Amino acid sequence: MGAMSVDMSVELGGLKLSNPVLLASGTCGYGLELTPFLDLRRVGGVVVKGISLEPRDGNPPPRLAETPCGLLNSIGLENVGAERFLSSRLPQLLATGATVIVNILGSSAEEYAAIAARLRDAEGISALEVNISCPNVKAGGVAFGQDPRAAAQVVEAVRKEWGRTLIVKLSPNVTDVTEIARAVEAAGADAVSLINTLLGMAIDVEQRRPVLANTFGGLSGPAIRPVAVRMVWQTVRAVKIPVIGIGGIASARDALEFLLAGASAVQVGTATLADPGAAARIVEGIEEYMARHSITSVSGLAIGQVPGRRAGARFVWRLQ
Amino acid sequence: MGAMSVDMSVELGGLKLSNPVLLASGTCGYGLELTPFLDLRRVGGVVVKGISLEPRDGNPPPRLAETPCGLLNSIGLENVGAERFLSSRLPQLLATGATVIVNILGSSAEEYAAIAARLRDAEGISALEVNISCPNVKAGGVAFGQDPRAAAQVVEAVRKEWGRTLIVKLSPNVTDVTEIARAVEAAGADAVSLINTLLGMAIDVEQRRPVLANTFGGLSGPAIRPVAVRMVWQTVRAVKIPVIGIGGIASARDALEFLLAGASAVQVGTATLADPGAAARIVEGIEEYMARHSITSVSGLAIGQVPGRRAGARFVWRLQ
Amino acid sequence: MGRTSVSARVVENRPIAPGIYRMGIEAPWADGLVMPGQFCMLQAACPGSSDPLLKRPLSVHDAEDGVAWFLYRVVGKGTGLLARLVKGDMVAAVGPLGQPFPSLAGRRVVFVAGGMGVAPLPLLARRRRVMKVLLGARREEELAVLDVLDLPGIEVEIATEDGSVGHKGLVTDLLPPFLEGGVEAVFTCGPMPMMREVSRMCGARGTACWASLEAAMACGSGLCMGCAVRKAGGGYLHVCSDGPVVDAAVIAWG
Amino acid sequence: MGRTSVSARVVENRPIAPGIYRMGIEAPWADGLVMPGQFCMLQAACPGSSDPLLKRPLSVHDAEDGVAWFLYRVVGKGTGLLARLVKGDMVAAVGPLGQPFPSLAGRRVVFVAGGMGVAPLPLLARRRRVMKVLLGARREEELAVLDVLDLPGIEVEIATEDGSVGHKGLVTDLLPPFLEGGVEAVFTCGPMPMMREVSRMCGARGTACWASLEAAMACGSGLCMGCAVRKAGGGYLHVCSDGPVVDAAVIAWG
Ligand SMILES: Cc1cc2nc3c(=O)[nH]c(=O)nc-3n(C[C@H](O)[C@H](O)[C@H](O)COP(=O)(O)OP(=O)(O)OC[C@H]3O[C@@H](n4cnc5c(N)ncnc54)[C@H](O)[C@@H]3O)c2cc1C
Ligand SMILES: Cc1cc2nc3c(=O)[nH]c(=O)nc-3n(C[C@H](O)[C@H](O)[C@H](O)COP(=O)(O)OP(=O)(O)OC[C@H]3O[C@@H](n4cnc5c(N)ncnc54)[C@H](O)[C@@H]3O)c2cc1C
Ligand SMILES: Cc1cc2nc3c(=O)[nH]c(=O)nc-3n(C[C@H](O)[C@H](O)[C@H](O)COP(=O)(O)O)c2cc1C
Ligand SMILES: Cc1cc2nc3c(=O)[nH]c(=O)nc-3n(C[C@H](O)[C@H](O)[C@H](O)COP(=O)(O)O)c2cc1C
Ligand code: FES
Ligand code: FES
Repeated sequence: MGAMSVDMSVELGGLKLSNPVLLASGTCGYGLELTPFLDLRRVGGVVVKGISLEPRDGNPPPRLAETPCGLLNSIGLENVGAERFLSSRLPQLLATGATVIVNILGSSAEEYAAIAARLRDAEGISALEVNISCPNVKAGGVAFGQDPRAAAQVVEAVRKEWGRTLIVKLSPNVTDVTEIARAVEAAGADAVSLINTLLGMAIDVEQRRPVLANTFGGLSGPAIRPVAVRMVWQTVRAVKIPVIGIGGIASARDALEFLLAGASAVQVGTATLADPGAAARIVEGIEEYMARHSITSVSGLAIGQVPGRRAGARFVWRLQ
Repeated sequence: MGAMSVDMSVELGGLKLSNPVLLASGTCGYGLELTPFLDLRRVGGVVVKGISLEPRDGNPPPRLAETPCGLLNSIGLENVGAERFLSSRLPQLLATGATVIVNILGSSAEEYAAIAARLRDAEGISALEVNISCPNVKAGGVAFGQDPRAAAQVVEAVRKEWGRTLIVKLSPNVTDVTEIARAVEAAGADAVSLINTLLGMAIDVEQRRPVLANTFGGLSGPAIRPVAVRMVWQTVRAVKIPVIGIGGIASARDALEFLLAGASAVQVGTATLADPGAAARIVEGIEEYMARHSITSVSGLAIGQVPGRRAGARFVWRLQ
Repeated sequence: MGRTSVSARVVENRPIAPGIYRMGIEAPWADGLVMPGQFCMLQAACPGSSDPLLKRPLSVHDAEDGVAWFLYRVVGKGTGLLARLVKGDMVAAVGPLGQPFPSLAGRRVVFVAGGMGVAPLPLLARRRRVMKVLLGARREEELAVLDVLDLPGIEVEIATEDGSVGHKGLVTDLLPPFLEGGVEAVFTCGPMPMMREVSRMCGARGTACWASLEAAMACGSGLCMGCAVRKAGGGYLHVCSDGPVVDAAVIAWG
Repeated sequence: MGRTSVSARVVENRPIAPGIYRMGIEAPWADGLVMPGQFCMLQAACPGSSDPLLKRPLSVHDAEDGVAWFLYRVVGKGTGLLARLVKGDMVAAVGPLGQPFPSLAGRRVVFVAGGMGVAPLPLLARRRRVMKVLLGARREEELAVLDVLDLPGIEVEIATEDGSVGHKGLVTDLLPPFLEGGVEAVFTCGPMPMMREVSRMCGARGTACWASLEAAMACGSGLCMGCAVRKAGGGYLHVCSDGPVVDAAVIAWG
């Protein structure tokens, strides 16, 4: 860091973070697995693996396939369930001094609300991140995140049970992500985070079958970064609540793309799998960049003053 | 090639091709630029750069940005217009012996129909590929390809003017690509091709502005292949017309992912930019694979018998 | 546990048989902290490139004098880029990771290996008591690695499918005498069908069996839950953190 | 035009100044077919990896005895990976591409260069008549490349912004005497602001001016229309196929 001191703290819908770099859900386990490599107090916060009311086994293997600059996963939301998370994982994680955000999932609005209610009484959870990329069993399996009304219903249900910071994590597998962002903003979200994974698949041409047992998987990693930056740019210009940028961030430069696009914070996902210390490097690199560009606070990074909020999808005019 | 002889020919909605490997629109110029590197008779066909009724200048530079395993472009549909294409480009291209498919674009259904009518009288055009990723000026700039009704209107209008093979090229920037595919099938398309580019953007963090003058660009290349394979897999299972797979194909292995997913043919795009001879290598590699796996015809490549046509988007159950 | 994520210098990397390389990297943990059966996630450093994206798991082959050794077959792009490294190049390494072979002090152990399953043997032989190695291969050429294996005082019995060397047949044909002779545990590492059969044979005799599993991995550190293998009683275990070496009885071998 | 897409062997690749390399590759077209000002698209072969995805344009620096030479500055990942190549490694190369400097038989030409704009000079000097090179740099260190430039019989006049060598100021300060002295054409290669000024000065005197342009490129072969530069009369030209060397008068210098 230069001689200049930079203020890395950010505020996200009532939640103060020491810096804007969070660990993304599903790529940092329950946080503890990372402690040999990373002091969890050096990142802004840890978003733990998606938790459901009951434990889930997850999908059969194979669950992973590497693709060019990307990773397909179909973990299938394996998790220890709310009870075991609260009794055995959370206390240890809090003991590290980490800021804890819990990613939650369900298959009905009621189930989401029930988890929020169960987590409410636990001390030390700073925020919930509601993963609405899950299939809505009542609506025949289409993800909540692909339908603005279903998304809003989940958020309203959780909002009733949860007074602290409420982040909603958006799916990129939609025609217009700003439509969903506006719907969850209206339903009471304090912030939105995006993007979750792009739906993809890979085929093993020698075995002549899909690589993943689940056929489809979620694509993450540097490959998806241009799509994520675009969606964050559009969403920042479509809602008033803070936006957390996610997707293919592996270096400070990558994180800065999102912060310059107007994101208030970022999450590092797949990069942590490839290099468990990635997030700490990114924090340092952002500090160094800010000092070099004489930018004293993270909120000063966004390009220009974000103008009047317009719907993002309409920007697209002439490609190719 | 092995001792076994393989039948590489395919039929696409009435059009016979010598092999299933086409050159994708916008990445092979008007075909002629490639002749120093590639005998155009060695590929199944050449899909020329998108042609509009009038010439178009395209977008201001910068128009290109490389991203991890991907390319963002915002060429802005620059093209010489239908007249000059017919008078100066087409005759030379036909002289090479290539099978010619013309990609067309417009900003209203009427404009699409007018180009089809203009091209109808030209001899030697084997098929039209209708690019519906263009903004619909009448509907406020949302792309035709993002709305099943607008897409169907374009296809109906073109169908009236064009009796030969009609391919519709689908945009991946939608919640459910099979919905659009079914709409254009019902409107009279002979085949669909997918995917066009994913909407993305990149930011130059040192200059602190979007890299592309147009802010947004279309993402192509290996990065998008998992998304493309998934959409092709879903679409093959949702429509009865042939599906042409496109997206990140750089090797025979990559092309085979699409053919195994059920595509009847493939297009090679960005790979030709990186290596002008890519498509010929891919044709050879597919032949070699077929011989090795004792598969005698391209139509025998698809995994399993494609079962009863179901809507694809519902397959997705539990990711991550 | 001493696991680290570092950029390490290559001290040697050379082909020892067609498509098989032996590589040594500087590793501060090599002298004591690593246990036999553990692995590292490795990647050839390629500045600025993110393809390949993830590190690849390789068993620790041997470890001494501050150098960790790996024995690997070139399979695809990750191992292909490792094979291009020369002395002095850098490799990104996370490790040592995972659960090792158990320490059965004083016990008589047979190691049943197939193909690259021999990789963890030298370190195992150095740190644990192995009385015998049973090694299976399809052809003689696959045995080339044996020449470089440093297995002091350990006898190797061989089975080849074509009978070119040793017993003609499967390596598992060699196991019954040992099971009958009262060996106290069997360790196994190799292809799944082989390990399944070893596990079945041990189970039938009530002999303890430890298998070193393989699964596609992203992190190798318990972060992603990607490396699932089905458990006998239902549910999954994670090869990178519950294994790679597991009690064979807990696995649903399928 | 003899353009080819091949995998070529590196015959030499070494740093000649901090961050600047000179690389020779085997090229059958090097002896006659290539013209000064043309370029190649180059990429370090990295089997199986598609990051970086595209080749990078580099001017042909010199060409003789079946070897094409390039002089390049390490800027990012594409040039960074080129810099790691050693003799015998393979490089993927497409070329020679683009429009060369015109052949003005017998004419007196001044070449105005900034920074890496000197790259095409040796081949130009070998094949065309250049009477004088005016070279601009910010600091003395940037002139290190001069030591390896083989420019038989051509005088070089230097301007540095800090005055450490030659004229203190901009390289364009050195041009007026030549324009007034009736030079018949000016060739220029370097940063856009410099070329814009050279073009303006030539335009004002009616002297022919040819500029070697730069633009981000994907294909280098006229396939993608990505390398657009605005024309004076509206519309765009494509640097890779209409250039890189263009009549400076046709450009909207902006
Ligand atoms: C715990 C463990 C220890 C191992 N130890 C050794 C060893 O000592 N020596 C050795 O030669 N090999 C070992 N392997 C296998 C080795 O990891 C793979 O051969 C390697 O990952 C192939 O990578 P690639 O990029 O070259 O091949 P690709 O086929 O291009 O790899 C594509 C993807 O598949 C995965 N993959 C491919 N083959 C395997 C495999 N057999 N097991 C797990 N993932 C695979 C890769 O990790 C990668 O994500 C071990 C595997 C595990 C899980
Ligand atoms: C016709 C032509 C001839 C050239 N000749 C030379 C030469 O002889 N010597 C030399 O040192 N450089 C030359 N350049 C510039 C050289 O192409 C770039 O420095 C190089 O592409 C940078 O790639 P990178 O991956 O190292 O950098 P990165 O910054 O990582 O590249 C990212 C992207 O930006 C593009 N890019 C970056 N800088 C430039 C640039 N200045 N011009 C065009 N595209 C750029 C790259 O091609 C790539 O697509 C030439 C450029 C052109 C167009
Ligand atoms: C293995 C894996 C598991 C994931 N699990 C979850 C999850 O449980 N909940 C969730 O909201 N997102 C999950 N994600 C998505 C990531 O949090 C992140 O949104 C996505 O990977 C894009 O970021 P990246 O490119 O940095 O990885 C998972 C991603 C991966 C790779
Ligand atoms: C530079 C460029 C220009 C393109 N122009 C067109 C076009 O004019 N019409 C069209 O339908 N698609 C166009 N495309 C999309 C490609 O045809 C193809 O659908 C897409 O790039 C995905 O394939 P790829 O990953 O193999 O490139 C263009 C793509 C690129 C990279
Ligand atoms: S590989 Fe990530 S948990 Fe095992
Ligand atoms: S770089 Fe593709 S047309 Fe010029």
